[in-house]
Amino acid sequence: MSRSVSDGLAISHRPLAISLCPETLNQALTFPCGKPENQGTILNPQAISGDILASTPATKTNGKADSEGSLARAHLTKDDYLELLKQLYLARYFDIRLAKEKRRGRLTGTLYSSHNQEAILVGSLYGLRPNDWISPIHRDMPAFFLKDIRAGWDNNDRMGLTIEELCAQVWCKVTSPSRARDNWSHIGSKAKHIIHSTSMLAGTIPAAAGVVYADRLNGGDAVVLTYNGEGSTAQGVFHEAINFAAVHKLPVITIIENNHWAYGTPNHLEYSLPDFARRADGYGIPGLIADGQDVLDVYDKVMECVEYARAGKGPSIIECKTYRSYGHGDHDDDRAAKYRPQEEIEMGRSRDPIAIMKGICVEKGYLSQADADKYKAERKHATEASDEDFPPEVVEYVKRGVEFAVQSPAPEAHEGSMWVFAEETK
Amino acid sequence: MSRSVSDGLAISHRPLAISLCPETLNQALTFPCGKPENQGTILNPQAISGDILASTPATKTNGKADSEGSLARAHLTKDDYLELLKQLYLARYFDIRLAKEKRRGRLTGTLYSSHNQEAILVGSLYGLRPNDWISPIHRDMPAFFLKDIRAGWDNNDRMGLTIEELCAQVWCKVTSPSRARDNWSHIGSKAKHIIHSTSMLAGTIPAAAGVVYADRLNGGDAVVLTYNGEGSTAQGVFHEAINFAAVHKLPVITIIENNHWAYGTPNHLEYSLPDFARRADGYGIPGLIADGQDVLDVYDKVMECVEYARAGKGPSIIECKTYRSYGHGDHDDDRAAKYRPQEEIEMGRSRDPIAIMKGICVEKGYLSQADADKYKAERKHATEASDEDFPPEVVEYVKRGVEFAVQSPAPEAHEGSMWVFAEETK
Amino acid sequence: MAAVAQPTKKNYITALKEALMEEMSRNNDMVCIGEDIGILGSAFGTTEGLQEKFGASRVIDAPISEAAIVGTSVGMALNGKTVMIEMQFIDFISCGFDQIVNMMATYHYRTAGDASMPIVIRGPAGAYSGGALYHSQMNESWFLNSPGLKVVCPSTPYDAKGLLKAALRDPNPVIFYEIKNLYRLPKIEEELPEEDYIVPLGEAKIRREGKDITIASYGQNVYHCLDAAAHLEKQGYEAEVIDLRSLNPLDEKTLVESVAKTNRFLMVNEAPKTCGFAGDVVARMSDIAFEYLDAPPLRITRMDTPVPWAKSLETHVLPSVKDIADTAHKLITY
Amino acid sequence: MAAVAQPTKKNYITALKEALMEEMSRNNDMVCIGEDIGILGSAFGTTEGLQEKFGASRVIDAPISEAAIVGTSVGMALNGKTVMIEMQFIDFISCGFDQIVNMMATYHYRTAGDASMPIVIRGPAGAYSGGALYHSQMNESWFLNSPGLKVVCPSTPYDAKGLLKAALRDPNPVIFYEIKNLYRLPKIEEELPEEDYIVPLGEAKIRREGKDITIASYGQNVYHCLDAAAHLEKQGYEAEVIDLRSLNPLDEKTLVESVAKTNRFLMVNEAPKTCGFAGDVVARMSDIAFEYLDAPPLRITRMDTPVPWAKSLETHVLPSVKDIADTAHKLITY
Ligand SMILES: Cc1ncc(C[n+]2csc(CCOP(=O)(O)OP(=O)(O)O)c2C)c(N)n1
Ligand SMILES: Cc1ncc(C[n+]2csc(CCOP(=O)(O)OP(=O)(O)O)c2C)c(N)n1
Ligand SMILES: [Mg+2]
Ligand SMILES: [Mg+2]
Repeated sequence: MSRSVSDGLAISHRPLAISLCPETLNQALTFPCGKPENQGTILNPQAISGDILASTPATKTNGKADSEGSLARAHLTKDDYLELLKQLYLARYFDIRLAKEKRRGRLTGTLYSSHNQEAILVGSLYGLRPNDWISPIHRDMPAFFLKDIRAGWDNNDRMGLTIEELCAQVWCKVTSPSRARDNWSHIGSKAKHIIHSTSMLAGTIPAAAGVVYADRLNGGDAVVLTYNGEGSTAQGVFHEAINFAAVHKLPVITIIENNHWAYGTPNHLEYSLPDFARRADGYGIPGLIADGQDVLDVYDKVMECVEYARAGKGPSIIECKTYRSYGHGDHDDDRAAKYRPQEEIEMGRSRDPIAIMKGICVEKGYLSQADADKYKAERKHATEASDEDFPPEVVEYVKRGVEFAVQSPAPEAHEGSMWVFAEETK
Repeated sequence: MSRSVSDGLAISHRPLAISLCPETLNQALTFPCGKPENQGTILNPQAISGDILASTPATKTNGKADSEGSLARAHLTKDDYLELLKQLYLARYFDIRLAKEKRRGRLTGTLYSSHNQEAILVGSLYGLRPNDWISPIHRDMPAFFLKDIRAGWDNNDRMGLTIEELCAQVWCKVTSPSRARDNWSHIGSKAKHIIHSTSMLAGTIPAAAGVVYADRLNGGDAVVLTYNGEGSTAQGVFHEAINFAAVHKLPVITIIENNHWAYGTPNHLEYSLPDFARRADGYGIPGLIADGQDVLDVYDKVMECVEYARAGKGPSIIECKTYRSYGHGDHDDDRAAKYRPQEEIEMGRSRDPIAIMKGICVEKGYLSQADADKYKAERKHATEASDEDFPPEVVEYVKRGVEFAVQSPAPEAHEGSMWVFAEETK
Repeated sequence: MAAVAQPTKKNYITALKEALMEEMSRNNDMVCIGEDIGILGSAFGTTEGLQEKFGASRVIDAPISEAAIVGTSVGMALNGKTVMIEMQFIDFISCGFDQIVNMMATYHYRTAGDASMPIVIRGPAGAYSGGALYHSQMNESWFLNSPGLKVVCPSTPYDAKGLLKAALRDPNPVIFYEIKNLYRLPKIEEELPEEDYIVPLGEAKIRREGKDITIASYGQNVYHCLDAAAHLEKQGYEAEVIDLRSLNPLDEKTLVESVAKTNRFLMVNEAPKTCGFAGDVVARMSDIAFEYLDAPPLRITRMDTPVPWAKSLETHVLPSVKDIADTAHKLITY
Repeated sequence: MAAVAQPTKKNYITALKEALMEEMSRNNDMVCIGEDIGILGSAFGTTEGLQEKFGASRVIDAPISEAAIVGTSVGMALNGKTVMIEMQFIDFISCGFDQIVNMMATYHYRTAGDASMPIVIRGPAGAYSGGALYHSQMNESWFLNSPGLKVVCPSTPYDAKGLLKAALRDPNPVIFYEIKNLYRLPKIEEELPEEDYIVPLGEAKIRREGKDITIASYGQNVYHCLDAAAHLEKQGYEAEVIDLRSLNPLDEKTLVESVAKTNRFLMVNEAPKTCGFAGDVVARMSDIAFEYLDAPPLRITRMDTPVPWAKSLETHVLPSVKDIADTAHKLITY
């Protein structure tokens, strides 16, 4: 046992420098929309606090790049690297496929695209144990089938939803986990440890705290990962839940997907500091920043927090810096191209998570340059990308889900009044 | 103009060391109830985070006592010192008088005693301008008449409630500002810039942000002081309001009266850190700690934050460490003597604000020892203290209020259905 | 000769205490959470002794965070627990409102039965005691209009215990209104069965039989109705007084049977009039008992005002025995 | 010859936009606050151009904090401002619930008139459009049961503009339900007066005259009622359709006069049945129009369920034209 009790105590209630963030990364993480000199359509600069210029450091850093050996990724094999890359393709392809289907009028409801944000989902889920819990929200659709996908893409008993279930949900079919009662991301599974969200932002973080509280009562050591947009951190219930988790040292890891826009509202109108990880400081819990475009950085940071949480040290917050590629939802695509400056959008999309992971794999010698050039999904808009830009197994996998969904029936009308109440008595 | 713009920027978004807290003070501020080795009736030590032992420093300190010259108190005269002392007596006498009346069955409703916490109210209000706003809550009854009392104890036009109005309110009479419609501290005045609270804890902080937002729109420079118990900082609306104020750099000063108990719940079950001032860190605003027993320390800290706020630099939080003398309300007095260890109670009451201020006045030569010994209200329980323990003008002042209240009529029944809606149209 | 144990009468709050104690013993997966319910044993003492017996991890002193209290309970329920939530006063339930109506109430529905929510939210409620706006509320209508919630309000010690136990065994979320004015009211003390019992949700109770008018109510207003009935008796009329006990599910059968007999209906509660439950029951009677009615089905409620503090004001806006007796008389002689 | 300006018909959302633009111009002390109402101009475009014209300090892009949005508005109102709050969808109003019902609604009452609260909370509402549980709500009953709030729901462009302007000039807080399904519905477009006008709160509007039954409703259900009336006409019956427009204050006079003529009453809305406003109006009619009624006053509402997503399910739980026509027929032939 290498950790002593005093180790734990020493790091337990200040924002921790348990991860490093090289200087270069800091720059990569900064998008212009948080800055007053580049405000999109913001009309009243006075409303913007002048001192956003004086940015806090992303995380405390010791000033030199960390050696790989101390990072969680050190335990990953070549196969893991290639699997992570493939999952990035999978998440991307799923999103693009939905965008196409939506454009063809085959889907009802709104697509909140996860395009360009996939590394956060793939990287955060990769190291979880099957019985860990997750709580995805509107922009995290791929999370539902990525959970525990290491147990086998085709293993329907794994602790995640199947691609069929997920497609059935999007296609509004009775074969979906919600039996088409609630839409898109408002699904989950009690058995598979996925919390069912509502629309109310940040509304599932208390439930996340509750599931692990119950688990601890039962002697378990599961952790829970909750996903939230940066804008959602302004909700009162965010505060109440994290405070509760901090008081009880619950293993709740809150991932803030900072894509720099909350619908039409930029960072500086949601929060007074440039780094949403600093929310952690008010609770005396670790607040880390990850490069949301780099699946390995996300993986490292999440695994550090998972280890910390599983050891009983309590909750943490990880801000993953990223950028929303398109509109808030697909209905907002056209407007979003106007309320956000074009250079910003280009900069935000420039560090494509697939490209970055490809580069790392090539550099490591895990992938030949020729193989890397084979599937060119990166930086392609849904209208530009074709099936050929993706590994065939990825296309096949999603296709299977879509076919299942298309063939599934819609729910029968009478189900509308069912399940208001549970019937059995405990 | 002695401050430069860069001054402002440099101190604007980290917890500031704009005030000093001598080491000795730090100790004085620490009550045992926050500590696991001294938990009152807490039954399950595991629920308590072990690392509360490793307390964060109260505020950053440079290790030596500050020279008076840089503090706001430097501008106070002998008369101010003596007036502050007299106001401490006044606040104390008012509370004791109510306790006696309540015990005699003359009052309806609950007395949330401010005994031992008066320095927070007196010290925070002393330097305000008449048109500044305040938002007192249940334990802050004296704040209503202490506001702008510098404009003359007998000046009924000052920007504060009169002692008559306040007594009428407590006695549930139609002459009170609420016309006896809502109880005890749930009063205020639009004209006198006092926000009317509800019972819902932390529920007026957003309104506080709103009044100063409106004031700024009108070109004003008023600030607002909100009072909150430390337990109330766990409310979601606390977070939403402070976040909003921080984003818009509103002059909202939030005073946390940390009396170490929220009804029957001690600090460590409400918050994961020992110092509630650290809540500020999550918003990138100054979080100060004041000795809530020392009226001058409270005055200094509040005036620093007032200056900061008036300069447009934004909100701040001041935690005033104090201790609740009695039960949560008078109905809880007996139980509170059981769920809180006796040594803790004694320690909590040992630094009486009247005694401390008397000592300072004597030391400064503003008060002779003989005069100081004349009125011995300090550390006396309501049942022990008599009118002779207070300066006669204080007793007279409250008496006037009580007489007015006693002679005032109760409201007529038909008023019960009035004022649900406002009639005039704008 | 051995001393024979004197049967003891118990008050309403003792009945609630027993229910909590027994259910916590019976169900190891039950957790209690709320403000000041552990160390203090609750503002009114309802949870006294629970933390001592079951530990601080099963009897949680929560931060002052009603939304988190409800939300964490949802999570615990999702992971197999039964949860009792105490609101220190039912008035503060508004601070956890979204989590109740949108997260908890709908969970079973939107997951097509994947997850049920065995959660009881209970708390002291009701006016007539000088509690003013924020310590007097009866806000059950908000929850009755939010599908997925059961709502219960006992008026006697026997029902308090039996309904609370039933609620804690129900797989659905239940909002449980305790009438703080009844907690220690001596006149309603009664003996409670030694053995385990429940009062099933959805069964009304006829508190007094009569043939001239049906007066339905719940909570402390039941006693106002009984007093009005006594008054009517002096005038020669027999009022039937029905204590609904459970608002959702509602025992329509007992109501209709009574109205079939009395041909008059009056519903009394202390909540604000507009969109309150009294109006709802009146509308139901229009629908299901119109043919029996020889007079309009009416309601007596609080005026559409908050509950003010001063006694004179409070009395003015709340239903009184006289209001009930007068209106009942009007209906009987319609 | 000079070209004569073609009178233009305007849709419901344009009417709302004009109301906001005109009131902001008219009242320098008016402030707008909400999520994404500035830079974006609101999710549905309702506030487009407002921030450009009046600046970011009067048109505030708030953080995602409904409670703070309501609470800061209360503070602004206390300090002399008139505030328009947009809820992105009316469903999210639950997150600011306590501030609405306990802080804002009661302010005038508990201060005995010291402070009035000229605040309008408006937002897109209503079902029938596949919005599922959290983008379909009609939750007006919560607020109608919370004294101190006015509640309004227009069904035409003319009323949308006139009621919004009246609401923004009212010294009381108003919850303003906009029916998002009507925002851009071509068939209801109409010309709007050039000059300033308001539609006073508390006046119902007879949308169709008839002598056989009174059908009252509001919002998009008004059109369902009109369709049902057209259907009944083919059967030889004339239904009178009343659009309440304002729920509190309610125009009881128009209702009673109509029922005095038709002797039948049916109330329709899409909110959940129990404790919904339909039941309340039914109960009122029992009270104030019983003598005129030759059949039970009835209601048609959503079932007591959330609004589900799939069209088949949604249709099942919501009132349909057929439901209305059938029940009306039953009542007429009672
Ligand atoms: C409580 C609540 N208020 C408002 C909304 C409407 N809304 C949906 S998404 C959104 C923006 C969310 O921004 P962010 O949290 O940054 O997540 P992102 O969409 O950028 O991933 C808003 C305001 C909501 N769903 N819930
Ligand atoms: C939203 C809300 N929840 C619960 C309560 C009940 N309550 C009244 S005072 C109190 C304790 C407050 O503690 P603290 O904030 O520390 O203030 P103190 O009374 O110690 O001054 C509680 C829980 C309330 N008034 N409002
Ligand atoms: Mg975002
Ligand atoms: Mg306290």
